[in-house]
Amino acid sequence: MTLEWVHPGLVLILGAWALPFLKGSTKRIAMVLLPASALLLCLRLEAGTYGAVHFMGQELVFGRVDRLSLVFSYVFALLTLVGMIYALHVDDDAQHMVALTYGGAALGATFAGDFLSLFVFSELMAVAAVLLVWLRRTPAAVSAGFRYLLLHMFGGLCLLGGVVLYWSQTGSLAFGDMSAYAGSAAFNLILMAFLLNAAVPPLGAWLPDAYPEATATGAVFLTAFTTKSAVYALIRGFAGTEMLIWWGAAMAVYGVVYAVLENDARRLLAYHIISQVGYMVCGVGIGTELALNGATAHAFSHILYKALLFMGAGAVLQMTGLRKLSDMGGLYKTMPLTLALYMVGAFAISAAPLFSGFVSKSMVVSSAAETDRAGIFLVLTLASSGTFLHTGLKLPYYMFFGKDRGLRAQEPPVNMLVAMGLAAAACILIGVFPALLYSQLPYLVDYAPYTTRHVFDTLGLLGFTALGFFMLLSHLDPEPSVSLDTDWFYRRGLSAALPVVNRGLARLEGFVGQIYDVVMQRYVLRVAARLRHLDARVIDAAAVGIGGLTQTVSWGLRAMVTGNAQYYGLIMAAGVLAALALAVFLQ
Amino acid sequence: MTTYPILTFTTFLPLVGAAAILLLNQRLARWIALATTVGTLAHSVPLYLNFDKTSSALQFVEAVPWIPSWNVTYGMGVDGISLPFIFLSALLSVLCVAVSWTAIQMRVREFYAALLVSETAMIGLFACTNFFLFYLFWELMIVPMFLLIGVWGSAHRTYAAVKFLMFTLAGSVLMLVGLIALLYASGTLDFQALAHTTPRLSLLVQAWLFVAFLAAFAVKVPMFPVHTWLPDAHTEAPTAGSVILAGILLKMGAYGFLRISLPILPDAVQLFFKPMLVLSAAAIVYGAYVTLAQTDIKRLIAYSSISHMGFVTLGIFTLNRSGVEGAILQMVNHGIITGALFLCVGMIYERTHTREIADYGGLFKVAPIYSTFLALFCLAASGFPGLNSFVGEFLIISGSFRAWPWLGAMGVWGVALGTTYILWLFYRVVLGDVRPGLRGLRLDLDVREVATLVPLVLLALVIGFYPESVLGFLRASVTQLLGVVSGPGEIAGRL
Amino acid sequence: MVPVGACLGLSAVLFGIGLIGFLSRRNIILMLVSVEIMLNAVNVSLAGFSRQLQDQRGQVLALFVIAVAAAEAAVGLGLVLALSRNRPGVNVEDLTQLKW
Amino acid sequence: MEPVAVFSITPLLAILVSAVGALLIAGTGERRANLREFWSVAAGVLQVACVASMIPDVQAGRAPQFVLFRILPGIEFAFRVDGFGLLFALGASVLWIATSFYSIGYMRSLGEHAQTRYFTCFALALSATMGVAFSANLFTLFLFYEGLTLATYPLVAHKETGEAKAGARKYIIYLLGAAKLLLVPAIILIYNVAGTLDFRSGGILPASALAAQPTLLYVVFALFLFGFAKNAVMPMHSWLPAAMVAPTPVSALLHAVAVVKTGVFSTVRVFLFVFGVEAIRHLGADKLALVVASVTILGASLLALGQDNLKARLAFSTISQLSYIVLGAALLTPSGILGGIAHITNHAVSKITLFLCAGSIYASAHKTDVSQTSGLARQMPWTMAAFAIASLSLVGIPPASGFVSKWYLAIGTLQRGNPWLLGVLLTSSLLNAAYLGPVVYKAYFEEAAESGHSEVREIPWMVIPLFVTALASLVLGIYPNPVLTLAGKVVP
Amino acid sequence: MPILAGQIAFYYLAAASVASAILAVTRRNPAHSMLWVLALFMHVAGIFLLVGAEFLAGVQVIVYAGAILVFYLFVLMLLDLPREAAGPPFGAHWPLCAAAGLIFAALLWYAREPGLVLTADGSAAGGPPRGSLLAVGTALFTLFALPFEIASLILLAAIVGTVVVAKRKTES
Repeated sequence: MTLEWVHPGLVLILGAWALPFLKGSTKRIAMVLLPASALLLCLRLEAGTYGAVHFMGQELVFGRVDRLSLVFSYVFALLTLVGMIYALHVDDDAQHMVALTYGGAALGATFAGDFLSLFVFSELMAVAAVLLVWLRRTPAAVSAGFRYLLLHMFGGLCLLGGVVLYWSQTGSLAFGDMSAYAGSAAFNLILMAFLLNAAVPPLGAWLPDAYPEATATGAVFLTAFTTKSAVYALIRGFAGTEMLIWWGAAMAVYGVVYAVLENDARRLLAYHIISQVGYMVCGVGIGTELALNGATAHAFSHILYKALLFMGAGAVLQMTGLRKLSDMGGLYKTMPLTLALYMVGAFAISAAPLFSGFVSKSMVVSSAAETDRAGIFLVLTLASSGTFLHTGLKLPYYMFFGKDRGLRAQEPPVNMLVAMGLAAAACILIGVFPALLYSQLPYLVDYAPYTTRHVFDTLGLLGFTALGFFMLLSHLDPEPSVSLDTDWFYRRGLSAALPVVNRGLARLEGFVGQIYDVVMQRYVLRVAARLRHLDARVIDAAAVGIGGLTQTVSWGLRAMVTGNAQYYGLIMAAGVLAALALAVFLQ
Repeated sequence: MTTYPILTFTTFLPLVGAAAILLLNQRLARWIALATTVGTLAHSVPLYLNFDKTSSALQFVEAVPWIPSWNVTYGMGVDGISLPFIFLSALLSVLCVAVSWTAIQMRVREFYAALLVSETAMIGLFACTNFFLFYLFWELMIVPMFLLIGVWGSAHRTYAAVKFLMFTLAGSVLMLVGLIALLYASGTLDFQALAHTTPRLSLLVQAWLFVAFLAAFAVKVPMFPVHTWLPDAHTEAPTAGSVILAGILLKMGAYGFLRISLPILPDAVQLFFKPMLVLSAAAIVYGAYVTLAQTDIKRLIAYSSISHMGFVTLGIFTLNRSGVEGAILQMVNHGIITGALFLCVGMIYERTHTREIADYGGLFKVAPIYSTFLALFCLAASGFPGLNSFVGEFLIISGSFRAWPWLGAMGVWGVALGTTYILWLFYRVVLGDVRPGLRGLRLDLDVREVATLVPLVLLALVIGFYPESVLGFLRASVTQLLGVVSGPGEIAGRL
Repeated sequence: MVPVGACLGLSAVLFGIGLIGFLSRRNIILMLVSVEIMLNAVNVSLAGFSRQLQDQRGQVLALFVIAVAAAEAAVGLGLVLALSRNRPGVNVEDLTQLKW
Repeated sequence: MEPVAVFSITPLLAILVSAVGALLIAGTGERRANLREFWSVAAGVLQVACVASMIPDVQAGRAPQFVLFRILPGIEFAFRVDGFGLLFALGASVLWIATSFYSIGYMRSLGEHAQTRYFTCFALALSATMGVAFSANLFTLFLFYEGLTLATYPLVAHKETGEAKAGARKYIIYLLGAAKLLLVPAIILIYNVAGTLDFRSGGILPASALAAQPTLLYVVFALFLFGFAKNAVMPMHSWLPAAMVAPTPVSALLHAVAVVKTGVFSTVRVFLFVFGVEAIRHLGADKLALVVASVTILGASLLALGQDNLKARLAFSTISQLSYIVLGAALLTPSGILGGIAHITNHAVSKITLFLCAGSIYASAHKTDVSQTSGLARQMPWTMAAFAIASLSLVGIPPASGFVSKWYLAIGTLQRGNPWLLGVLLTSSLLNAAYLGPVVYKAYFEEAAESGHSEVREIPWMVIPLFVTALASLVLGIYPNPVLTLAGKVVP
Repeated sequence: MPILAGQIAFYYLAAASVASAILAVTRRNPAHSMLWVLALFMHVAGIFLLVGAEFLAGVQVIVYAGAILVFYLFVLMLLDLPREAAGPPFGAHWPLCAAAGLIFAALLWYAREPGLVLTADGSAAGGPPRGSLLAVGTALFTLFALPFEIASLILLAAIVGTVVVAKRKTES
C-alpha cells in the first residue's frame, strides 16, 4: 500500500468503524464527511495502477484506475454521500457502518485490478448487503436476507471456481477482457457469477425478494452498488458477448411486466431495477463504443434516479409505515415536496427530455438501432414506455392521488428532503447538460441526444402512454396479489427438499450409528453364547461322555460276576477252548 | 562348565523344602516354603546372568549314567528356549506362596509341600535333557496339581480334579508308548542326540510318534477339542493352583512341541503343520467367543488362556523365525499376565467369596489401588502397545501372515475379540456404580498383596519396552531349531 | 497192542464228559466227582504215552495226580461239610456271597 | 530435501512436561484447586516453550531426533520432529493453554464434580497428542494413538450419567475396535513388506513389493484409512457425535484439536511417509481416499444441517472439515497436500472457537440448541462476535484463515485436473454457510424470544480465550506464511 | 491173534468207561452216580492193565476207587442229602456246558496226532514195557524222591485242613 495513494474504498470501510465511538452531532458530521472525502479522492485520481500487493505468491492490484472505473467510482461515491445524508436521522450505528462498508466495498470492486481482490470485495459487498437487509430485524427480513446470502454465496463460489480455473489455465489473475476465453468453463462460471449479481432472471429473483425488506435508508444503498458493480464488471470483461443482448432485452421486458403487476411500492421499483439493468446488459452485449458508452451513462444516471425513487417511496414508508399501494392514497395534500421530488425521478426514469434518463437510455436504444437489431430496438422502446406507465404514472397516482384514505402524514425529516433534492438536482443537471456526463464516459462520444426528431418521438411515446393509462385507469387498480417468481424455487423448493434429505440422512446416520451396537450386541454375543452352549454341551460332554462310557462298561462287566462258580468255570473253559482252537488251526 | 551342579540343586531344593515342611509343625510351614522358593529363585538368577547368549548349545550340562541297559543318563542342561521358563517357574512359585499366605487355612503343611513338589517337577522338566527324565517330571507334575485342585479347591473340586487327572493321564500314557517306541526305534532318549546325531526315522514312524506326542501335548496346552478340563480345573483350583496351572503347566505342553516334536520329528511336522495351524486358529477364535459369554470371572480368564495359548501354538507351527520367537515370548508373557490376573481374582475372591461378574461393579471407587493393578494387567492382556503381549502378538501375527495370510486374519480377529472381552470384563467389574454387596468390605490391597503384584508389573513393562531381554536368549536356539525343521513358506523372505 | 491214539481219544472223551458234569451239575459233590473223572482221563492219556514212549515217568506222574486228587477231594468235601452246616442242601447256585 | 537428523531430547521433554503436569495435578487434588489450575497452565506454557524451541531447528532443515528403546529389528520407540509434526504439536499445545483457562472458568461456573480427574486426563491426552506428533515410526505413533483413546475415555464419560456412559462406551469401542481390528494387521503387514516402520518422506515400500503385491498394499492402504477411526471418515464417524456428551471444553480441545486431528495427522503421515505419493498413485488407492473423503464432506455437512443441538451440529461440521484434510492429502498434488496440512491448523483454530462459544453460551445462558440462540448477540456480544469470525473462517470467506487452506485445496484439485472435487469443495463451503449462518444471524438479527431474560453475564475467564482464538483464526488468514512454510517443508 | 483179543478188550473197556462216565454225570440220584463212577474207575484200571501199567492199575483200584470214592460216599451219607428233589440236576446253563465239553472232546480228538497212533505192529516193536512195577518203583525212589516227599506233605496238609474245616466250632 504505497502511502501516497489512499484507496477511497478503504477510507469508507475503516472510517465506518470509527462511527460507534462518536456521539450525536460529531457522528453526523463524520457520516457526511467520510463519503465526501471519498468522492474528493476519486475526483483527484488520474488513470494508472496503484497499490500492487504480493499475497500468497500472487500479484494483487488494488488500484487500477482508468476512465471506466473512474466514472463508476464517481457515481458510487456520490450515491454514498447522498445515501448517508438521507440516513442522517437514523440512530442505528450498525446500519451506517454497514452502509459505509458496502460503499467502500463497491469502490474496492471498481478499482480491483485482479480477480482475487475483485472476489474479495464482491464477497464483502454481499455480506454488507445481507447485513443491511437483516438490520431491519423483522422475521421476513431475516429469512429474505438469509436467502440473499445463500444465493450470493453461490454466486461468490461460482466466481471463485471460475477464477481458480482461469488462473490455473492462464497462470495470471489479471481481470481484463475475457473474450479470448469465450466458451471455456472459467469464462462461463465468471459470467454466471456476474449475471447473478446483475439480477438477470432466473438468477435475479433475489432482488425483488430482498430489497423491499430492507430499511427505508438501507434500500437506497442496495439499489446502487451490487447490480451496477456487476454491470461494470460485465463491461470490463464481457463486452460484446452476443448472448447478453438477448438477456438484456428479456430483462427489460421481464422487469416491466412484473412491475406492472406488483402491489408493494418498493417491490415494484425493485422489479424495475431489473428492467433498467437489462438496458445496460443489452448495451454491453452489443459491445460497440456507443453501446458501452450508453451502458455506462445509463448506469450512472440510473443509480441517481433509482435512488431518488427509492428515497421517495422510503419517505412515504417512513412517515406512513405502509408498503402496499392498495392502502395508500391522498398524500399529495400533506407531502407535496416529496411528490414533486419523486416526479423528477419518475420523469428521469421514463427518459423524458431535459432529464438524465433521456440522455443515457437513448444511447443504448440508438446503438441497438445502429447495429440494425430492429427487434431489440422495438423491445427496448416498448419497455421504456412500460417504465413510464408504472413508475411515472401508476405509482405516483396511487401513492399520492387516488382514493383519499384520510392519511395525514407530514413531510419526512429535513435531511431526507435535502438528499432527495440533491439527487433530483443531479438528474436534471445531467439531463440539461449531457456533456458533463459524456466527458467522463470511457470512449469518445459523438452522440447528440437532443435532436428534434428524437425529442418528438419520445414526447409522442410518453403522451400516448399517459393517454392509455388514464383510459384504462379502472383496470389498473392494484390488488393485494403476490406474484410468482423464480425465487419460489429456492424459497419453497429448497426448504421442502431440505427436510426430506435430512430425514433420509438422519435415518442412515442412525443406522450407521447403531451398527456397532447391532454387531456387538446381537451377532458377536449371540455367537459367543451359542459357542459357550456348544462348548458346555458337546465338547465337554464328549470328554465327560467317554468317562461315562467307561463307567457303564465297567458296570456291565460287573454284572457278569454272578458268584456262581460254574459260570467262571464255563468262561475259563471257553477261554481255553479258544486258545486251543487257535493253536490247532494256526499250525 | 561349573563343577557345581547348579541345575540339579535348583531342581531338587524345593523337594528338600517339602520334606522339611512335612516334618516340622504347621506354624513354620509358610515360612519354610517362602524361604525355599526364594532360595530356588536366587539359585536360578546366576543361570540367567552367566548364560552365553551366542551359542545355541546346551549349557550348565550335567550327565550321570543312570540306566545303562536303556541307554538313559541323568542329564541336566539348559539352552535359550528353556531358560526363561525356569526363571518364570521359580518366580511364580514365590508369588504363589505369598498369595496363599492367609488364603489357605486347613492342611497348611500338605498344601505347601504339594506346591514345592510341583515346583521341582516344573523346573526339572525344563532343565532335563532326555526324554526319560522329561516323562518322569511330566508325570510327577500331575500328582501335586491333582491334590491342589482336589483338596483345597472350591465347590466341585473332586469332579474337576478327576477330570484333570483323566485328561492328562490319557495324554501321557500315549506319550509313554511313544517314548518306548522312540527308544526302540533310535536307541537313545537324549534330546540333543535324537535331534542331531541319530539317523532320521522313517516318515511313517515319525508320523505315528508325532500323533502320540501330540495327544499328550495337545491335552496339556490345551488345544481346541481337548480343552474342556482347563476351565473346570481353573475355576475349582485355589489361587496358587490356578497361577501354577496357567503360568507353567500350559507351557509344558507347548515346550514339548518345541523340545520334542519339532527337532526330533521334522518330516512329520512338515506333514502336520497345516492342520495344526487350523486347530490353533480355531482355538483362538473359539476360545475368544466362548470367553465373551462367560459369567464367572475365573472361568472367563481360563477360557482366555485357551485363546492365548492358541496364539502360542499358531506361532510355533508357522515354522518361521518370527513366529516361533513370538510364540516363546508369548508363552512367557501369558505366564506373567494370566498369573497376575488370577492373583488379582484370588485376592478379591478372598474377600467377597463370589466369582460371578454380576456381583461386582464400581470397584474403582471402593478399591482404587486394586483397580489400577487390574487395569494395567487387563491392558497388558489386551495387547496394548508398550506392554509385553503386544510384541508377542506382533511377532506371531507377522509370522502367520508370512506362513498363511488367512491365519493372520484369524489371529487379528482373535486379538480384536481378546480386547473386547478383557475390556468388557474390566468395564463391568471396575467401572459403573458400586454394588451394594461390596460397600462394607475392606477391599483394598494390603502391603503383602501389592508386593506380590509389583514384580509382575515390572516384568510386563520391561518385556513390553525391552523384549530383547527375552528374545536375546532365544535367537541362537531358535535358529538352530529351525535349521532342523526347514520353514514352510517364506513369502517375503524377511528376517 | 493198544494204540496211543486210542488212549488219547478215550481220554479226550472222558475229559469232555467230566467237564460237562463239572460245569452243569448243581450238586457240589457231584462237581467234585466230575473233577475226579477229568483227572482219570488225564491218567489214561499219561499211561498211554508212558507206554508209547517206553518211559515210566508217565506213570509216576499219574501216581502223583492220584495223590493230589485224594488231597483235593478231602479238602473239597471238608469244605462242603462246613458249608452244609449253616445252609441246607449244597447247591452251587446259592453260594454267591463272594461276588463283588 | 530430507532434513538432517540431529540428536536432541526436546521432543521427549515436550511429552514428559504434560505427563509430569498430569501427575502434579493429580497430586494436588481437589483441596488446593488454584494450585492445581496453576500446574495445568504451567504445564501448557512449558510445553509450548519446548515445542517452540524446536522451530528454528526445523526451519533450518534439521530434524531433532531421539531413540529410546529398540524393540525389534526395524522397530524403535523413537521420536523425530519434522515440519508437519511440529505444526500440529504447536497448534495443539497453544490451544491447550487457551482451553485450560477456558475450562477453569467453565468448571468453576458450572460447579462440575471430579475436576482433578478432568484436568489430569486433559494433561495426559495432550502428552499423548505430542507423542503422536513427534513419533518417528508407526509403532510409537500407534502406542500414543491408543494412549490418547484411553486418556480421553474418562473425559468423555465425565458426567457419569447413563447417556454419558453410553456415549463413552460407543467412543471407546469404535476407536479401540477399529485400532485393534484394522490398524494392528496393517502395521504388521507393512512391517512384513518393508522390514521397518520408520517414516521416510518418500515412503518406505520397496519397489519390488509394489510390483509384487499391489492388491495386498491396496488393502493395507484401506486398512490404514479406516483404521485411524479418529479421522471420522464416513463409515467410522458416528463415535464423534456420540462423544458430544462430554463437557464442552473437552469437545472443544479434543474433538476440534487433539483427538480428531491425531486421527487425520496419522492418516496423512501414513499416506506421505509410509506409502509415499508415487506408491499411492501406482496403487491407484488415492481414488478410494478421494471418494471416501468427498462422501464424508458432503454427507456430514448435510447431516449437520439437520441437527438442532449446537454441539451436534459442530460435531458433524468437524467430521466434514476433517475430510477436507484427508481429501487434500489424497489429491497427491503439492498444493493440495499443502492445503490439507494448513487446514489442520486453520480448522483447529476456528473450530475450537466455535466450540468454546457453544460452551460459553451453555454456561451463561444455559442454551444448547440453535433454535434458542435468537437475540443472544445483545446479551453476549463478545461470544457471538467470536462465533461470527470463526464461522467466517470455517466457511472460507477471504480474510479468515479457512480461506487460505480452501484456496490451496481448490488449486490442488485443479492441479489434479478433477473438476468434480472442486465442485465438492465449493458445495460444501456453501453447506457450511447454510448450517453456520443461521446461528449468527439468529443471534444478531432476531429479537430474543422472551424479552426481559434474566441478566445473562459472560464469564471473562471463558470469553477472553475464545476471543483470542477467534483473532488467531483471523491473523492466520491474513498472515498465513508461518503455517505455510512449516507445512511446505513436508510437501514432496 | 493176541492183538485182536487185545483190541477187542480195549474197545470194550473204552466203551464201558465212556458209558459209565455219561451215566455217572447224568444220574439224578448222587448215590447212583457214585456207583457209576466206581464202574468207570474199574474199567480205567482195566485199560491201565492193557497198556501195561500194572502198578498204576493197582493204585487206581485201591486208592482211587477204594479210598476216595468211599470217602465221597461217606460224605454223601453224612450229609444225608434228600433225593435230588428240587429242580433239575443240571444248572440252567447245561446246554452251554454240554457244547463246551463236546467241542473240547472234538478238538482233542481232532488234535490227536495220527503219527502218534502206532500201527498195531508199532506197539509190538517196543516189546513189553520193561518190568513196569520194578521200573516205576525205582524211578519213584530215585528220580522222583523229592516230588514223592512233597506229595506226602500235600496229603498231610489236606488231612489237617479237612479236620480244621469240618470241625464243629465249639464255643471255646
